[in-house]
Amino acid sequence: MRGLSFDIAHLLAGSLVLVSFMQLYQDRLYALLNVYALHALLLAASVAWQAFVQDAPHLYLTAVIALLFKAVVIPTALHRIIVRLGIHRQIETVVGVGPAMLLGMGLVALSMVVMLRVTAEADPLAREDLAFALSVVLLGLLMMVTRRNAVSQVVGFMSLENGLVLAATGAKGMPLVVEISVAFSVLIAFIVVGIFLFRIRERFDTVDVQALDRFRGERR
Amino acid sequence: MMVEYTLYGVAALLILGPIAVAFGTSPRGNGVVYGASLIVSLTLCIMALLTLLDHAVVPGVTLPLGLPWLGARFRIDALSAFFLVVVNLGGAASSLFALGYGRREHSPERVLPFYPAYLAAMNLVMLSDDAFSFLVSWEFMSLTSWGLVIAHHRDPENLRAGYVYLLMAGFGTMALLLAFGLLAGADGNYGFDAIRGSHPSANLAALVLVLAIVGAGSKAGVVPLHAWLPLAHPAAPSHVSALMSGVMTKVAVYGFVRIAFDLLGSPAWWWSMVVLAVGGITAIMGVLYALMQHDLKRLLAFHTVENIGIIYIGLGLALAFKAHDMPVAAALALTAGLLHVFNHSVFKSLLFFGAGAVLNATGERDMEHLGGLIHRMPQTAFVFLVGCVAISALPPLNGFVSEWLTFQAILLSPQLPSWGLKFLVPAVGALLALSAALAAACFVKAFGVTFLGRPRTPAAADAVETDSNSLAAMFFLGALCLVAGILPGIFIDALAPVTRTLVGTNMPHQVGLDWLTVVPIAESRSSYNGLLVFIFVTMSGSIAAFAIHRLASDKLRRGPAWDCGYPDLSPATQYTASSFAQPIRRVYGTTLFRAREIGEMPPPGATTPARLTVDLRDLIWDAAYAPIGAFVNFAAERLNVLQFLTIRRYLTLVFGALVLLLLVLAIWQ
Amino acid sequence: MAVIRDFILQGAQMLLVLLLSPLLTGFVRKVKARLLRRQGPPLLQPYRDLMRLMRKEVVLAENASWLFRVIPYIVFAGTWVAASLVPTFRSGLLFSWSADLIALIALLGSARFFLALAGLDVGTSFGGIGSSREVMIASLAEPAMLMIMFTVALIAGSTQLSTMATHMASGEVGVRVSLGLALLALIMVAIAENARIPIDNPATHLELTMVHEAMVLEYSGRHLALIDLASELKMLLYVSVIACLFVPWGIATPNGHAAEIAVGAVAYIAKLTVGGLLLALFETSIAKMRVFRVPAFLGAALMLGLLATLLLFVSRSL
Amino acid sequence: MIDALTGVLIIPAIGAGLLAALPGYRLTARLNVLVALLTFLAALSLFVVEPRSGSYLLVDDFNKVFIVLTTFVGFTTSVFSASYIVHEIEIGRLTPTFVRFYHAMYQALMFAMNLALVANNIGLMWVAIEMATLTTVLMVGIYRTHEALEAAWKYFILGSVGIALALFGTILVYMAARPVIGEGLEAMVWTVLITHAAKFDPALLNVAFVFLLLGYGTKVGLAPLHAWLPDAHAEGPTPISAVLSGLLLNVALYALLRFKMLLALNPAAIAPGPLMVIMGLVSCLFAAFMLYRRRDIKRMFAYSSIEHMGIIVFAFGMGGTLANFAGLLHMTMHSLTKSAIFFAVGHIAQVKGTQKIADISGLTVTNPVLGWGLVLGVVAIAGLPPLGIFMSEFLVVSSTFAREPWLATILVLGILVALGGLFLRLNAIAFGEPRGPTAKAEASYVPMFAHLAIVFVVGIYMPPALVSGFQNVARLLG
Repeated sequence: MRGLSFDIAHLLAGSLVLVSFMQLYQDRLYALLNVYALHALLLAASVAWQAFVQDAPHLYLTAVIALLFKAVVIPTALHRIIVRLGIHRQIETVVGVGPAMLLGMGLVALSMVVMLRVTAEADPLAREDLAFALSVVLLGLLMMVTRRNAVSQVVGFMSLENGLVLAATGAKGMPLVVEISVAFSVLIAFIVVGIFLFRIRERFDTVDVQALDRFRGERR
Repeated sequence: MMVEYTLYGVAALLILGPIAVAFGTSPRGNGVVYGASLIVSLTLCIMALLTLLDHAVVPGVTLPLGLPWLGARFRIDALSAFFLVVVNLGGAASSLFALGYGRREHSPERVLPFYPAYLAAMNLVMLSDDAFSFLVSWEFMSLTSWGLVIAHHRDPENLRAGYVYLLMAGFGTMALLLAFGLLAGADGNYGFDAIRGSHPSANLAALVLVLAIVGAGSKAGVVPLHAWLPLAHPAAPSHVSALMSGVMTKVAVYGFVRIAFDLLGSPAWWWSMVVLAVGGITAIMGVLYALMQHDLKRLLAFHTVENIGIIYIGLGLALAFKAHDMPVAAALALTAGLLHVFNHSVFKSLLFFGAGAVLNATGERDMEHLGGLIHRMPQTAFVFLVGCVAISALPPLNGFVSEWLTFQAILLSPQLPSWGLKFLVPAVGALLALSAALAAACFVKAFGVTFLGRPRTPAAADAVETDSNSLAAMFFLGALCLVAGILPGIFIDALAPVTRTLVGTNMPHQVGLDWLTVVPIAESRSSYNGLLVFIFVTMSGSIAAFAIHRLASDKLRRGPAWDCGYPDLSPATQYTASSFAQPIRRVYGTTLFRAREIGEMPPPGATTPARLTVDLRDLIWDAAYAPIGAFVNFAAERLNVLQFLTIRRYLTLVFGALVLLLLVLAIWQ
Repeated sequence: MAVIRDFILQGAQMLLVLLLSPLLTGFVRKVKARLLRRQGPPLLQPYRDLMRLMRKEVVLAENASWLFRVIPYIVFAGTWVAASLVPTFRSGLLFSWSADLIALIALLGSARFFLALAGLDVGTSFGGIGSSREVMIASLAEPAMLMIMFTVALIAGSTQLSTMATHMASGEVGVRVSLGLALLALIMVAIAENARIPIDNPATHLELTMVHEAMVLEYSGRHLALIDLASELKMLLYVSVIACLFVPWGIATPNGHAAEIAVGAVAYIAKLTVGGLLLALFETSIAKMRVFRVPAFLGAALMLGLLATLLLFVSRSL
Repeated sequence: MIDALTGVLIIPAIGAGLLAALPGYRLTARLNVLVALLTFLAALSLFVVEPRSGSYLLVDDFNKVFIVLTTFVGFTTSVFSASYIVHEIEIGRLTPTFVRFYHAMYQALMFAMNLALVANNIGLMWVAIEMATLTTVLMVGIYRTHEALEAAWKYFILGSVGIALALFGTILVYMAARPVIGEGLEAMVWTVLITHAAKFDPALLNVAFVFLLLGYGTKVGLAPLHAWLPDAHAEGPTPISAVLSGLLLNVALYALLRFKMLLALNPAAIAPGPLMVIMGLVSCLFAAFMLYRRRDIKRMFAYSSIEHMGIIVFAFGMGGTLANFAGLLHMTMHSLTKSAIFFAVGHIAQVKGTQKIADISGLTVTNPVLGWGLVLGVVAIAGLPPLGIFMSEFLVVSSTFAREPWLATILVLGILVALGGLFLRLNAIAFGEPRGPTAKAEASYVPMFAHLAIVFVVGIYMPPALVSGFQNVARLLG
């Protein structure tokens, strides 16, 4: 049982990392959002599995939150937005897919190295999970860095949050406060982002962050 | 009790500041503030004098201020007593001067509040007995004087002067801070007594000394840290210029003496090499710079640089003798330096007052626009002349005495064992002699062009004699110059306790030698008697006058000056300051200042005037200061890009930082 | 008793230098004229000039200030006092210790300072030329003089002229390189300070070439007399300084009796004569140099002086 | 029974609710002041009766200092903001609705910061800092100009990334603590963590600290994580700039210090000092150079905040009682001074109708009080005596130079460069020929001069109570 549970958790976490990679090479927003939905789905699954393993019922709640908000609500909403903004066909990457992937590999390796330093008596499950979570976080950050478009940056940010949730659930018996705060923050984040997008919409013709950057505090 | 009383005086001065603010622009503020500060500084001066003269040890005072676990410690020993005398004498004189001068100040609300605080700060530096309160007072002094420098802030030149000044002051303070940091150690024993107790290792002491030279030197105006001085001193109102030049530079000297002679313990022989070299270069560079000026106040400021150099030469010799424990010689050299501190503070204040009086009467600082003032303001001219003679180190006035003592000290130096000094000291002596001669030349120019000849502008033509207060201040200082010149023994004896505390012994007791002669070592060696020389000169002069007037003719007729047959030469044909300096400029300036004379002569028949422009370059500024500014600009320009990045780039920075740190972790262990 | 004698001697010295100085000038002029195969003015001509000037009225430029009228007396007094403090025929005079060599140099310096001011007072360009060149020359001559003083003082272990003289007279000094250098430098300085050829031409009145004469161009009558007398005193002073430092033989010791003093006086006169002769020879044998070659000349003097001192400093430790 | 501790939290919370509900900006402004005052009093009462700290809330000498400072500056700022906001409405830059929102957010921010300070639970603390960020984001964007929105957006993105990193670090700390302490709430409680810190897994702690340093360091505004700070200061309403510089940075710093203490207790873990020292130096130097090219007066002082945060972090990084003491002192003095400066700057910008340095000149002539106030503030912030920052800089530099000469030299370099930059601009602003509108300001000078007075007094005389308190904390920080 132990071994199996471990393998499944491992599998789920690993596939989460994989999906993060998939995100990295989506250059169309539509596809990106879909992949993100998948990402959230996997997250929900792994959280649920953790709930089952640690038989911590409150984690199921987290799983549901993840499922509903991240896998369903947010992607659809973002779909709407990008359609309305008419940028759903936009192709935008700063760093080419190849280099991005290479960087991603490097990051995963790095997170492994860093995490496997952890002494073993912190139980292996947590250790593996943490390694994966860290790489998910880093990949999310990498994505934010390599994308030019506000929506995809938000997506990157949220996949980063997924990494956090993964880590949090991996941490055995972590009080509920964390998950709630995560969900809470993500919610707030999303609302604020929404507000901003609309505000920005009112003023600029695009949500391209560069357009924002054109209005610097100190133009010559 | 002395310390307490002095602190009360300082407190009174500090309170005067807010009162001055309350007065604002009202004319009464002038009288009140300057009157009060005159009284206070006079009292402080007298008290300090008493402390200096009865060699009693005054108990220190610790107030619950400053660093909480240390408190603000105040103490007066012979050294600080002497400098307190200098400071408060200058303070009293300039307050008296300002009683008249300040009335014509057009923005008193920018001068009055800072002035007493400035005096108080200088007193506090002398009093403070721990590193923290020393530095606080030191920097407070710079701050208040900065406020005074930019009092006339509408002139961008003054603002720039203030800016440079404040930066240099901050630099100096930081240097001193590091020095004290080294002395105090990691656990921060900032009390001077604790510092005296801790005997730093040789390297540490060397580093501290260098920092002290840099820190105190940047305030004293030691070349090449002098750049701010000729900018800031003239910018301030004249009585403040007098204080800055005559007194504040002495405070800096005090800081150096305190560290090098007192806190650091026994010196290494090569320290004196550094100090001597610095002093010699400063002296000669200062006077050469001064010769190139035609702004009266700036010329005086550069002479301050020169005299600081002379003082440092004295101090350097004292260090050398102390290091090879020759206490008698050390006492002589130190006395020479300190006596020059006093003398310079007197005649430099006097000269700045004179410049201020001229400035008030004509609204001009540029000598090229002055001339013939001796007719319009005879008394100012006379007392200014006294100052000129004194600063040119001519007998029988006081400037000569201290330089004479310095020469005597140099003549003792062959007994020094170390080779470096054997070569350095004569060279420094030559520099000293050279700078003395050049100083005389420079003041012939300053006095001659400003006060003699014919007025070059209407402003100069209808100047009026300055007010009685200013004259009183100037005549007081002039008299002091004479007294210190003809009765130097008294002053030398007054310095005895200082030298005894710093180098262990003092010069032979002077007062009571027959005819009040000054005898540094032994009469067979050398002696000087200002009094007799003065009497001889006056006597023989008056005898000659009397004899001639009585026996030969005393008839006198006024006639036009000899004009080579060209009638009525315009005042423009007189020698100007720059043309007067031309021979010297050709001799020294061509290499040191890249001096070039560009003369454009119009073709025959053209009506355009011929003109000759002199182009000088301050190599020190070009070499030391300009590059720093350029670098800061460059760095600022380059880094400024970071203000204009896109969010994504900023995120990249964060990301980079994260990855970097993780890598560090991965590699660490 | 002794004090009175000292007073008398001191007074005698003061009068002596005062009376001798025009004679020296006259002597030099005479010799120069002779060397040029001219008759030349009589020896006593300088006295006559002085007398005449004294009796004439003073013509003062309109805007000459009070300073202008005081200066001649200051200059004269300063130079006279300086001259009378140099041991001439007897060392250790009553007031010789009241000013040492440095003070003497400084006294001459103050005389020059005021003279240069006088040049600027009237506000004509000649005065300006004169004083600006004068201070330029002085700015090199004075340090050179001080360096020489260093050298001798270090050898004699004192800056007191009479002590120096006695020490030099005592044979223990011997011949030193640095002394030779110092002597050379001192002669150069003396020539410059006294405005002799090749630095300046005391006889000329062509404005552009003259230095000293240009400064005093505005003076007349008794003022001019005093200034001329002062410059003659100055020349005498330099000759006697050279004499008492480098050929101190014959100078009477402080406690010497009358005969010794007489010898000293004779020796002094002899020295003056020789000095005058040499000066005249030198002046006739060389031409005046351009003003801006002077710095090189005096710079050389300064360097010689410094070299002498350095040599001394080093040799001290050997 | 409601004790001071809960008071510090509840009063602003209720205040926020009320202010959100009530109309009428003049009234609400006054109410805002009142609430802030009450909070401050509650905080003061912490000294009188020390409430015992539970597993969620905690009061010790360390955070008492911060709480009192925060509530005090919060109070004075609310006074300033009252006069400021009125002017903003009169010139129509803000509408009453937005002002209502603004006041509500102001108190929410106060609540969040106080919560962050008193939280005994690292999760709770994180949540609180979170909230503080979001409220400030909303307030920065309140003017809805291009620049304001850009600033807020930048702040939001960078801020939330920082938040995320901090959370990850928090989780890691929990993971490290769990094997020792056991599962559940206990493993996130400060007081418990501190006692067991020595036995935690060092590798986990290291990773955790890296994330916390970057996460909370973003809030502190350390270079190169500072990017949000200048624009947020420049574009938001000036009271918020004051609060940001004066308080929020400190709160983030507080969190960082807590974790530093944790790490310092674990011998096997990486030493947090060097990391902090390096980041501090980098920030100090960088910000100092950035001062030279500034055209916007508020942005300039924002950069000076970065510089001082650098110095403070440097001091704490150096560690040792003296340096820690200096760091605490410097932090307090900086909050007071900088907020005072922002008060002055706010009024100046209102009088002159611009924030562009180029358009402001000769202020001491046209508005002497404001002008000299600014001069005094800059003198203080530049670290000139006899004001408080000189003392702290003196202690930092002199105590460091004996240990690490090179570091101290670099720091001195930064301070000097900053001095140059500040006074270069001050000369242009305060002196010279006056330019632009010369209307008198209807300003409330009280807060500004109150702050400056405190800074001045502390620079000369530190009350023993303050000293002992600081020294205790300095010892705590090790």
